[in-house]
Amino acid sequence: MLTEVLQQVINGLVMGSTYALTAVGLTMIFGMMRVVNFTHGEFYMLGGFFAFQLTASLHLNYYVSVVVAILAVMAVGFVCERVLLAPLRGKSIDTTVLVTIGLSIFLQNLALLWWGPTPKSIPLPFSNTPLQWGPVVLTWSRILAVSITFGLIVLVHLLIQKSLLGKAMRATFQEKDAALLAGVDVERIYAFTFTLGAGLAAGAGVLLGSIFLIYPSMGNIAILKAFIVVILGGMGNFIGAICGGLILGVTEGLGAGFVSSGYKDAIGFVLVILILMFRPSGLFGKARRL
Amino acid sequence: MAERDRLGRKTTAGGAWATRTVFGVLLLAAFLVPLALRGYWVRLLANVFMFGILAQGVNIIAGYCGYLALGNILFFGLGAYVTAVLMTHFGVPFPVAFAASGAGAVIFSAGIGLLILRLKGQYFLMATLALSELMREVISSLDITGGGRGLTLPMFTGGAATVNNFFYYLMLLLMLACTFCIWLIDRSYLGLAFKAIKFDEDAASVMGINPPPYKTAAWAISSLFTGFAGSAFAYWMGYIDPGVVFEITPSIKMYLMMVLGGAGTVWGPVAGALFIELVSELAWSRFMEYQFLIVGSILILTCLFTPKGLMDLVGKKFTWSLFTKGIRENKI
Amino acid sequence: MTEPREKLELLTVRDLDAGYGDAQILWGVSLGIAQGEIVGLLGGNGAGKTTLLNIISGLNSPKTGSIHYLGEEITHVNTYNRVRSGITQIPEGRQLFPGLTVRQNLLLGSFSLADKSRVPEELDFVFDLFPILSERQKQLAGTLSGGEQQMCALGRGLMSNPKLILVDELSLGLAPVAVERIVEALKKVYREKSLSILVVEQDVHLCLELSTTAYVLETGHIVKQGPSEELAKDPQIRKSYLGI
Amino acid sequence: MKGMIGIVVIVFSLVVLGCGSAGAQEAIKIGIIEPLTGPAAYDGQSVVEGARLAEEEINARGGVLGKQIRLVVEDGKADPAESVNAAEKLLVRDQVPVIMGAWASSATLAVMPVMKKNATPLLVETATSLKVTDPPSEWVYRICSNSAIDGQLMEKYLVPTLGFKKAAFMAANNDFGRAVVTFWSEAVKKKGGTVVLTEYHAPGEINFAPSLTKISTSGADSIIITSDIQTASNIIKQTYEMGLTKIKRLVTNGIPSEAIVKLAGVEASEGVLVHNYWVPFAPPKGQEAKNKQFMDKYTAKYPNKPVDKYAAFGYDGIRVIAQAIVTARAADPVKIKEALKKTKVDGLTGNIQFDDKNQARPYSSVSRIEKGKPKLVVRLN
Repeated sequence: MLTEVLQQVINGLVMGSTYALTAVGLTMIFGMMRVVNFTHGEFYMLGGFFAFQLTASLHLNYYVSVVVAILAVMAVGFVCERVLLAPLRGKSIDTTVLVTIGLSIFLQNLALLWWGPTPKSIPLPFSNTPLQWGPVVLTWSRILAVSITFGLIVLVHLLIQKSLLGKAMRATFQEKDAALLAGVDVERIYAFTFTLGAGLAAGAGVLLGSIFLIYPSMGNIAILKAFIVVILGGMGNFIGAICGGLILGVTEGLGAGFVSSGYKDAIGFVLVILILMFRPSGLFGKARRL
Repeated sequence: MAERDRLGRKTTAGGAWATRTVFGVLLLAAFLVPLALRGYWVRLLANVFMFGILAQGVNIIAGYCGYLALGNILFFGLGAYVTAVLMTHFGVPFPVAFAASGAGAVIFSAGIGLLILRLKGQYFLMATLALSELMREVISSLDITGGGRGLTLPMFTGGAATVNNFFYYLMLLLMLACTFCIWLIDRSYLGLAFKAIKFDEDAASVMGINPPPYKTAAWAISSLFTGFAGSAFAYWMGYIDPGVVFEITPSIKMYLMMVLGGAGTVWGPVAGALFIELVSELAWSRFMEYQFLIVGSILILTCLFTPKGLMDLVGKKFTWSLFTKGIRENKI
Repeated sequence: MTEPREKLELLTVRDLDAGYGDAQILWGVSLGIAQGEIVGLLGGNGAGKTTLLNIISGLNSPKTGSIHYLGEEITHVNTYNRVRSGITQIPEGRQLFPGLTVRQNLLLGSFSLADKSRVPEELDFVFDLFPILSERQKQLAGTLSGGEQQMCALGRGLMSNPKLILVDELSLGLAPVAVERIVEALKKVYREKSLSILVVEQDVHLCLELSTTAYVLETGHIVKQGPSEELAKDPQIRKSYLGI
Repeated sequence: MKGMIGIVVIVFSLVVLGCGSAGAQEAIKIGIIEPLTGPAAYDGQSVVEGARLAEEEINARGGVLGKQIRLVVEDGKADPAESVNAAEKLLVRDQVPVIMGAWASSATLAVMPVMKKNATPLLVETATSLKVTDPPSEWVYRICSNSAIDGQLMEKYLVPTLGFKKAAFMAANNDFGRAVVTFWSEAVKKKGGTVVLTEYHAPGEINFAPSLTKISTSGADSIIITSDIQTASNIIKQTYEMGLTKIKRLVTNGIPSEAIVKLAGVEASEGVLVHNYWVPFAPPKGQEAKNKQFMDKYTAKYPNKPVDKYAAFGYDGIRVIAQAIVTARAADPVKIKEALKKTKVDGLTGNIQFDDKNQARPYSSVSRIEKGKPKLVVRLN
């Protein structure tokens, strides 16, 4: 019983950390730009497919592929932001939402045409035999995913906290007009934020794609989870997204293990509705009026 | 002789005679279609009308009130399941189940609406999305709904033509009822209140409007028609499962129709539904694989360039400034 | 409870404290508006004028203190119910519904009227007051000029047949001619409709000219109050506000 | 308003134009409804490709009743509403005397009433739901298997031969998954085995660690996996990663072994049992030559695509229909329906002849994946 709990918690933490990675990008874009980005799932999917293309077809080194795939998706994100979102800056939120939905449909079906509906698997450079530590089983790909996830999160955190660009980002987040007056090029900050967010989604896509499989509609479930995490942690809350991801991962694991796997996905949605109704700023945010 | 409605507007404009005639002819044509055309086309049009109802449903809550209820498909699924459960497990006749579906959708939306309609913008959108996913999960796991197995409804008695005609007229009448309802709202203080809420809730309350009941009313009306459509759909298809009636694609499609036809207008969403469904059927059947690419592109282009709907472009010269104007005036 | 007064008190504000989060904006503010009186509220930027106005109209809520209207406490009454009982705010920066037509904006003003049969009458009154609005009825409010927007906002406020109108920064960003035009209209309304008006204004000349009683608000405190004529002579006010 | 009416007029006239475009054709038309777009498109296309091979072959031999046959393919998207639309289109616009389809069970169930009302037969090629032939409809014939038949066939092998004494199920939460659980559970229980655990998953689920952890502590000696290709492969991959390789793993309902090996990896798929319908390496006895011919032709025509059971069922389906048209001596729906009852075809997917519920009994087998290659373990009939 105890080993089962332990194993379920570990399973949950592995899943949860990738949820967190996807959600961090989403929450950043939301907090900074007030854009609910439905394309996030497609950036996640593209990350997986680019990595697949690089490793399986071009036989590039796996780790190099991961980096190149992330950069490539960042480029896609940058173009999307400049062409589609920049003109709508300051316009109705509803419009931007619909545009990102349109873009998501577009990219998903483009991937379907390009790569076809059959799932793909990314060739890994190491053997994925289970590693047994006492009662707990893990694999190298999962350990790698968790470490890269936390590496990326720490990197982004440092970027935001320490760098000049990060300071400009925080200033824009807190008070856009003041930042403008202080000489911050807000447009550039927006473009950078969106690009970075896309890159984080792609990172999650590559890592989860290495554990599971890659297919054009893989972003659908990823974005639902990311939305749940973002709401749990509070929209725009960086630390909240990380904690929210881990919490969702673990509750799902334990819920599926000890309640019923039929209601596994329902747990997240119930949490979302409760949080939105009673604590709309998220579990970790200060209560504020929306 | 010009009459005036409650808001003091003229109900008949001077040059509206021709418009009225064309409109009457179209309506008459719509009623006569089943006499002239056979199964497939009648079915296709019935499907168009169904999407017309769904688009009008989001029009009330999103187009008029400005609340992006992205998970509105929830009421479609709910209506479908209320009908299916009542008809299969309790042997209830269709008309009763149909009424119950509408009532169920309204009760659910009003109850949940009081709780979540205080959320604004993207928060509300997330809540409706989460609700529709939650409903799908719950229905997939309940025994009475057959779980993921789905339900097979009692068959409609009668030949192929009778079935098609029945659902054609049912959907047509529902769509007309829904549009009539919106027409009434559009010319009343209720519609004015909805529009005021859409632009600014604080400003609306300075006008003496208490937003929550109005928003709840809007969502209830929206869910009523969406629920009816779901009920009719279930009986029409004869078999439903959670994947079919809670799918997200129609949810997005109905937004596309509303935006394309003109959000917050009386006939816009219906025109949008006609346009999207018929054009996709007639022109895109050759480019089957590309059809969702096209749907996505149209959604993006509409939002960017003609946020007030396609009608806004009719009769205007296509110039670049018109497009940039679209971006400037964006508000759906 | 209320101490006897010469004039019938319409609105009484007592000991209001208010603020956002840790920042306190109003400190123990009290003021009174009698029936048929124009009261002026003076103060510089950030003095807390708009906050006070929003508390009276119900858009913001105070931390402590009370508001009485027609002898009843309304401190916790919702904005829309205050509108129904006759308190109408003409918000700063006009705040029309830019996507609705002038006519629709005006009609929204009559939303709180229980008896909608009076609407045409009220509409005619507003059109009489501002004939330009009648010409522009079908135009979107967002396309009006600043002065016209202010007229529309004022007209919209009048549509609810109010007992008390709260006018926030009437002259802000308007040409002097337009201000004059609107002030004239306001005076006319005051004469014909016998209502009370609270004018919040940065333009001290205008404020003191229009009002009978005035209050001076500085960093959240009422620092002076009295008949407008007297305040206009007050040397301190002349110095700090009128620049004399 | 005027503009809107303009658009409505245009659209209506398009409708009218569209109606009049159906012309007369010499060939005998056979309608096909398959998912050509969406997640099931790959499999749907396989069916169509198999069907096209049969079409070519039959036409090369001179067609049927002296006429060529022509397949009219419509996209049903594996969606009930779309499939019904496709059926209506085929019946009304093309006036086809018989249809093959509609791939998914939900789509097929939705199409069935339409077929009945238009008095036209439907040949079901891949939909496995029990409801398709139970209660039977005189207009619906099925050449693929269903879970009741599979369960019955597996009874002899599951516990006695394969040793599934304490079985756990991991199944998709849909009609198909639940039906397999019902009938295969019976098969286990009838031979003295027990079902330790049943875990349903939502379509599209990717993370099975919670369910597998539960199974590993439940004492199950075997897992029976019922889902689509990617989900089943994912589960296999994760059983390996969780160190559950000592537990016997069986994948039901003809998921191709090559796909499992490719997606889950050679290591993870070692020892996995696969329940097959048509497979390239083990055709029914007596069909070896025919099978090779079919495989060669298919590979020549579609070089980049491995042959799968869907192609085989598509191929057999058209052969059955052609045979029935010959027996009926006319391309008439009612006559074809009657003829189908008597039709016998030695197909790649088994000896096809319909029982009193219009259900054929296709051939099936169990194989084991060893070093990435499937090895036949047992033929089931």
